[in-house]
Amino acid sequence: MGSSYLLSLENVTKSYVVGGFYSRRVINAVEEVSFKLPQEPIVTALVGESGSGKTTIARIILGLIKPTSGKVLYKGRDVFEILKENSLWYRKEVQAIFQDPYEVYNPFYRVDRVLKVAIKKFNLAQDEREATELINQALEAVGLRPQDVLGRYPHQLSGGERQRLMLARAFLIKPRLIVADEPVSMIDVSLKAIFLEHLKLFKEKFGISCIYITHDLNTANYVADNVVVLNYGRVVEIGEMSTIVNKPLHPYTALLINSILLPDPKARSSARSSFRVSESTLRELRPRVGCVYQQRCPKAMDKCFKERPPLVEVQKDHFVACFLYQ
Amino acid sequence: MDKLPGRIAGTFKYFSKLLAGNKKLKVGVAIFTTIIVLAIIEPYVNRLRLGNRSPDEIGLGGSYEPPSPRFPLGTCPWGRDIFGMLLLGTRLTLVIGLLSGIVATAIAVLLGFISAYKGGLIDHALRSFIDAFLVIPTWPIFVIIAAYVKILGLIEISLLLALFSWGGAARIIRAQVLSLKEREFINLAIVSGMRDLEIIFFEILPNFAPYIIISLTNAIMGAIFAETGLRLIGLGPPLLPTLGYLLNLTLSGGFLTIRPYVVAFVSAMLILIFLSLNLINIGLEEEFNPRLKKVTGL
Amino acid sequence: MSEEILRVENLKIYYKSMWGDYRVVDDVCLSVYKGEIFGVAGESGCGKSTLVEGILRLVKPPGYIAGGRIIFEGKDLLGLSEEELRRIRWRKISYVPQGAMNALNPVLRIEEQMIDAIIDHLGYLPKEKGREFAAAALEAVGLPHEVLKMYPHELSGGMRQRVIIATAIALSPSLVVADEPITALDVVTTRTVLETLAMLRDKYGITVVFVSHDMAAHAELVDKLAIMYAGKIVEVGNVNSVFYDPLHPYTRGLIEAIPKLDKKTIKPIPGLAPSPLEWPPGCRFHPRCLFAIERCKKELPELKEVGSGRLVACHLVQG
Amino acid sequence: MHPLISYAAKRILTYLLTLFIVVTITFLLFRLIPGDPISSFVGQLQAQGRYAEAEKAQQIIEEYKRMFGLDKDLFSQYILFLKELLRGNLGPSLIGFPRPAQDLIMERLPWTIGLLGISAVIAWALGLVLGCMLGWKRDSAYDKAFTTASLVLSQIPYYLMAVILVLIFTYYLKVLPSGGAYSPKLTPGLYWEFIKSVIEYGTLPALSLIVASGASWLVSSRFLTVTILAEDYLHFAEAKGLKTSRIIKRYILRNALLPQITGLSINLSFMLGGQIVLETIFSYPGIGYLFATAIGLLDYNVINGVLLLIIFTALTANFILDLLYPLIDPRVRYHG
Repeated sequence: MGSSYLLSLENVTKSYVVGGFYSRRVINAVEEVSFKLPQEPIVTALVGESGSGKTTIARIILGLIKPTSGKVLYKGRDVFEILKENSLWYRKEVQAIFQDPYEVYNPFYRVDRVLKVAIKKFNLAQDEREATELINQALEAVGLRPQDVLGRYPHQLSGGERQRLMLARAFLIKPRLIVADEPVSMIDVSLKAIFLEHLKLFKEKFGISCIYITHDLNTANYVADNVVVLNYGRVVEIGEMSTIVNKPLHPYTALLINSILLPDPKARSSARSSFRVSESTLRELRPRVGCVYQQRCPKAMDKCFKERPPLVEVQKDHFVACFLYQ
Repeated sequence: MDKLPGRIAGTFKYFSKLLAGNKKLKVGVAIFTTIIVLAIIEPYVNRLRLGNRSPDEIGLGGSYEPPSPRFPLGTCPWGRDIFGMLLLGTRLTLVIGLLSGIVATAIAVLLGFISAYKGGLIDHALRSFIDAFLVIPTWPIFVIIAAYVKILGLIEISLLLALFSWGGAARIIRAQVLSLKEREFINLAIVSGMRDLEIIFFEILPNFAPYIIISLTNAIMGAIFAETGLRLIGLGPPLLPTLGYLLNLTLSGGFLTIRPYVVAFVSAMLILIFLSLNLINIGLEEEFNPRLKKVTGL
Repeated sequence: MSEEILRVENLKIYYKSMWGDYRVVDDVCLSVYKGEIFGVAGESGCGKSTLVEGILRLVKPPGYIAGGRIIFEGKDLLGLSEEELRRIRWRKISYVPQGAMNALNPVLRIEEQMIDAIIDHLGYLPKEKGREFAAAALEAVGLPHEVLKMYPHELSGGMRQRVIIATAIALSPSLVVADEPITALDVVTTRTVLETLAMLRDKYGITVVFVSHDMAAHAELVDKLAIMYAGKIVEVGNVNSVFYDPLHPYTRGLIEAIPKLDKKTIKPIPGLAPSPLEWPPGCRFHPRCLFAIERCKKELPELKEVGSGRLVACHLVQG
Repeated sequence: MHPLISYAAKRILTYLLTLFIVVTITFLLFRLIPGDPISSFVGQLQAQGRYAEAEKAQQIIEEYKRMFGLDKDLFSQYILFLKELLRGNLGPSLIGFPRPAQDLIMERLPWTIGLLGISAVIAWALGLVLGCMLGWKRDSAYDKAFTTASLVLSQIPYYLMAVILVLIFTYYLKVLPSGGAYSPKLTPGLYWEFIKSVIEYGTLPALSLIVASGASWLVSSRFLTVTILAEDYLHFAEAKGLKTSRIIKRYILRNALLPQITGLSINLSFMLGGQIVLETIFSYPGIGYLFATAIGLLDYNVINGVLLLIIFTALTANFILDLLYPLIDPRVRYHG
């Protein structure tokens, strides 16, 4: 069965039992999350603070953890079904770039291995010579010189080099979709820019879609076409990046955008005066009833403490979960 | 993937580099190797010295003979050759230690791996069992079994020791597998399409060698420790003159009064075995646990 | 111009290693004036954190201070005894460390960790009095006094960072040194912490030295900005002039590499940061510099004044 | 229900369940072991020339078996055993026949408690404090000397330590006695000369425990200290300009205490088992020595009694620590 969507999440929930010494309770790291990626190449940003469940979503899409309920469909088929039948095909189609560019390398092996394993597993080359050629091509494509990185152990490379090597790996595999979980949060400013440029290039040149996960709306705005805003495991707003940056609807999205630091000393005063955070509670517990954002929301109404607002389409392709817009 | 001979050579080079870098490891390996060599050449040395007679044969010499060229450490109350028995005891003690250490480590690796990798109910059951095993003093139970099951040979006592000493190692291995399992490179391996078994053998196991060696040395020490203790209270297989037996023999034979240095020699051999194994242990931990690195000082 | 509160002269901080000394901070000079927020920016490995640890003499072995002077309110900190130094720390200069998540002892209540510093500097005082002191400091950073009775793990990252800032100002020091106080914090929390730091100066007149790799945070907070590269300061100036008229090519690179909400172009800096074991000869930035001339490869440019309060170390900029 | 109560209830339940399982296992252990202790005991008596007639001996064996409850089936034996155990009755001993085993054990218990209790506490506290101090002064000459020595000492099994100490103090220096718990010339009582003698005779066994386990406490506590020294909160405490004494007391010792308390519970089970060898070496009249003697004479009830006592002590101590731990460590207390 074909589908008009590349990937769609339908009411995905992942709950964990957290065991304290004295008590146990269930929390939903991700709760009823639904969003869709179109077939055409696109970068979608998944934005949220720590505890928003964005990494959990990445892991569910990659098939690393199973959702408690709900479905993830890739080209119309359930991802966990595909993984059972033909996991290699799915792996070739959907790839990952992880946050920590050091942890992702097995310290026992030279860094080349991540490329070689990919070539071998996905049958990318017929023989050794072709493999070497592919590797060199991939490295050059991301601006690395083969002699600088090949044969090295992970600790001998800088964070930027290691993360670019991951880009080279993605280039090698040329998947249909890359799930990139905070890929630039641990590398330097000057290398961040290079990395982001490449993600854009992959989309334009090779038609690779990307789910870009971050807490930083600034870089998200730079690479992404669409954005999904998460708060405490729930989707609060979905829409086009430019629309949302210019006119955020959900108060939480507005707070995130207000929090962005502008690299412009002259814009300082205006930003400062418009920024207010109310912190009424000490321990930020995720609310079990009502809107997840009720505690910090300056516009919270009675209703917000009683019911979870559903995600509704307020304009074309612009969804928001807030009682202010129902 | 790398070719196998290359990998073995690489591993060898890796270990020699490791050895060169750590003083404790170097000293430990040196002492332990020397003791092993002693244990290996024991049959030849004793044959050379005593002909076809075993050093623990009763009536080899007179009772309480003083040291002489034939009996460098004198004889026991029953005329057995103490020097020869020291070498033989070292050999037997080491064999028991190694045998039971290897078996215990094998059990520990297997159970630790299954427990951590599979998780769930199996893990829960195994973990509770191991925890209870560590809290309950198992040594007296071991003593009772060893005392009542009289016909214990070398193999039997080693297996029995192994049965009682895999708990600690299993715990370490389980914890290590758990932490390795959470590492991001395992996720990358999964995303790269590697299978469960490939991941265990190519991603987890290579990072694991040091912990297996640490578990092994720990288990060896545990086994020798328990066996010697058992012999000291006069129990255990009477036909196996291990170092513990010899220590008991010299202590109960009154050597502390007449020739205390004989007791000192026997004790020293045991101490060297423990010390060298432990130096190897600490050295390895320092090299592989960055948090621990160099903090043991020295 | 107001009076100078801190002057660092030719400070050298090296790290001993098997392969020789890492020259992490190499001959750094800077001046901080009373009542200003002084920013230090640079990428990882440029030595900015080591520099501020050096200012408080908190460098741990194998690092050591190889030379220079740190003049604080007229006294050379490097010449003080341990006890004299202990008295100055916190009373005069406090420190907001990197990694706020772990800077508080997990097994002690916040109250105890705030009051102990007060007692060790002001002598014994009754429990109630100490608690009042601490509560006042917490209130100053916008935290309720209930926090006193809590343990660190009960607080969110941003709140811990503010508890630390509160502790830092409890004794009204004249200088607060903040080392990467916003790394690993969420956007919203970052904002709150920056607001709090700005308030220290605005409301209490405390001088702040603020170290961060995040140029946008500097744009948001500081008055004066120093850019570090490869163990040296390459540019100093008023924050507006640095952002609108960067003189050093590295500074320009840093600013152009930040994505902006309205502009969809960024320009990365080519190449990689060098290792402190072997800095490149000549200007340390020349291998990555698009404008490098022959002279840059041989001669290390001095930090020279090119206008009032404007310093730059580049052969291409004439004084 | 309050989380604390539900937690405690859960712990109590597991504790009781473990106890029950352990008691059952030890019971089975004894019944399933080959060999017949009564016959061999009577055989020993015969060898000494008593009950010379075989027929009479057989009669006596039957008599004893009834008395020990061995003539019934396994299950009834088990029920009987449990019933009597709950009443604190372990059954008659063979060594001290007809005295019950629990009397023999109670008679020896104070010696073990005194020896083990005092030396364990000294070793633990000394190791903790010295380890912290050395860690604080790490890389100094003191640290190098003491830590190296402790590293070596901690690896010497306590029984070898005992042998070495006896060699030195009893046979070379001839200053301390090494057998028994007090001078055989004295009758036990509460008078100075007797107490002095108890201390004198207890010094070497106590010292072997203190040196061996104290050294390993020292090494681990030094390691903890050095780890704590690298923590961010210590860096911050120093930046706060705290006095050194406060940093050591509130930031190092306080934090090192927690893992060392957990270590105590595992170590206790080890030390209890070790009592058997140690007391035997020193002929110290505690339960360990009693255990070794009873094993030699196949005295079931005594062996079983001592074993149960040791296991009970270890489990109970661990149980108490489990209950207390959340009160000591705030991180655990408030979690979840």
